[in-house]
Amino acid sequence: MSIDFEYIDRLLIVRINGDIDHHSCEEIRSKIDKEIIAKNPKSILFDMGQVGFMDSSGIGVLIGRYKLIADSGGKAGMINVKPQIMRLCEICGLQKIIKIYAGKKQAVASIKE
Amino acid sequence: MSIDFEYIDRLLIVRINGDIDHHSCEEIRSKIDKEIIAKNPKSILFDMGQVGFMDSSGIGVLIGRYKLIADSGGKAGMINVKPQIMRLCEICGLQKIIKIYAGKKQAVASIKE
Amino acid sequence: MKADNEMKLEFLSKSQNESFARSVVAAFAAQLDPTIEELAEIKTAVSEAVTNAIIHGYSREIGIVVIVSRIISNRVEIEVKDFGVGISDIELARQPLYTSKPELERSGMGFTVMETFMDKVEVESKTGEGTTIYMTKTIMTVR
Amino acid sequence: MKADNEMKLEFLSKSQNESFARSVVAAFAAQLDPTIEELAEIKTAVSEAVTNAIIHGYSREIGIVVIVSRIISNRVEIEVKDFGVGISDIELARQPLYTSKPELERSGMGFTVMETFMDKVEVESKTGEGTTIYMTKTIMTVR
Ligand SMILES: Nc1ncnc2c1ncn2[C@@H]1O[C@H](COP(=O)(O)OP(=O)(O)O)[C@@H](O)[C@H]1O
Ligand SMILES: Nc1ncnc2c1ncn2[C@@H]1O[C@H](COP(=O)(O)OP(=O)(O)O)[C@@H](O)[C@H]1O
Repeated sequence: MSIDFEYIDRLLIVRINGDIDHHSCEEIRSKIDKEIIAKNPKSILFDMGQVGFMDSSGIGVLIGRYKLIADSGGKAGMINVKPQIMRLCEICGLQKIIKIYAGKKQAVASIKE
Repeated sequence: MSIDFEYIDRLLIVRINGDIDHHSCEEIRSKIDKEIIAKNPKSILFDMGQVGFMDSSGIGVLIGRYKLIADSGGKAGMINVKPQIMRLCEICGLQKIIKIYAGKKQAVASIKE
Repeated sequence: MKADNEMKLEFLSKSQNESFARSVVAAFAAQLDPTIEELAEIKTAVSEAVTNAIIHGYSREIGIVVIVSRIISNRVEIEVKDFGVGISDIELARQPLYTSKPELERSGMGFTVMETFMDKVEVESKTGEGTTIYMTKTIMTVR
Repeated sequence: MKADNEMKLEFLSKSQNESFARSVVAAFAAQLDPTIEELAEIKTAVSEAVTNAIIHGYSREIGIVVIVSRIISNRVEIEVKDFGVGISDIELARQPLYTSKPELERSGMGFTVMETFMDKVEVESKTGEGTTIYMTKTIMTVR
């Protein structure tokens, strides 16, 4: 598991590479939180294109990061979500909190507006 | 596991697709033997390009087919052997019986000569 | 009914074994030739049950997690068992969003995910003795 | 010495479980981050031992094959056990090219392959009680 960060102005794009389960969660959480504390982004976009597996532990982590960002008035979104993970998000009602966008352009436009 | 047969004159080229272990051996053996009985090829060339795994059960099957062909004066060869399977063949001394060729052209030329 | 195939896996309740456990069950279930989607559903359900055994069943101590899986015609049965603290109120535990460990950022959706992805989920548990999750899923072979 | 990680797998001696068994051990050993070559060697050795349990240990009947695997620092230990007919002459059995079932087109190279691909191979067997193959391999993490 590895994480890449990219910025478009104050929008933090987080690309997670690898499975998101309870085992990898702690590392994912601490890496993203360190980045948020250091760079103070306004909003956050999760690029899930390199995530092949996720279970409800991942839902917990994503919601946790969303809360951090939302507390200071930011928005959160997801892109490149694979069908299997899409279903998990639906079951858990995640898309009501973290919107799933069709692509990066749409996501950036909508989150930054 | 599936097997494709191709002929260059009386040289039978056998492409095995899938793992060769004790489980798949029986099917591999019976399919090749049926083909040999039906078409009576002179020589045989195993294309191992689609074989990702082989253990010593596979060695037994290859030697068994070799014997069938050699009994009536034919030759046997192998091509597209992956490094891992190459090592197995070395350990078992298989290349002394079934020559491993660098490519199809060389194999066909040498076996048909 | 007699199983066509059966396996039993035991492993330590370490979080690195979560991905190991779900890939073992997926490799076993693969003989039913499931779709990628069905296989992902099985993996996810197993991951939920195994994670629960590790973090809720055993918390900080290391115990043994047992998975038994059976193939009976086109159905796969999966049992995930721990010998940990057990669940005192199973009905409450199964409620969507209920979690006893919100401080760990648990979503409380593990049981709901298992129930959605599998055909049947049964929970047997006794406080202080442990928990067994019993799940089945029929693989739709007609593609 | 205490294992860093440990697992036990039990399955029926059906030939379709050969590929299952070797992929389970490979998935477990993967935590040592072996090279593709090392992983293929482990898979092949496990396949040899499991195949022997199935065809020699149990022949036509269906029994249980047990695999225990442990990770101790950068070494993987693998035990493959059956409760079948056992081996009366272990020294003879380990000879290259020796096979008791030439009619099945066995090559007699199973033990030689295990010995070449693993660092250590020990055989424990008692006629009528079964056989245990104990193998270890150290993973060279320095790439
Ligand atoms: N194996 C188990 N041992 C003890 N308690 C468990 C076990 N599995 C589940 N539980 C209890 O059931 C609750 C709900 O589980 P679940 O729906 O998976 O949500 P989460 O894991 O996110 O808390 C857990 O918070 C825990 O209190
Ligand atoms: N688990 C086992 N139970 C009983 N006999 C065994 C077992 N494993 C190996 N043997 C004996 O040892 C012989 C040599 O084994 P091996 O080198 O793997 O060659 P092969 O499997 O090709 O016969 C076998 O033919 C068999 O007689």
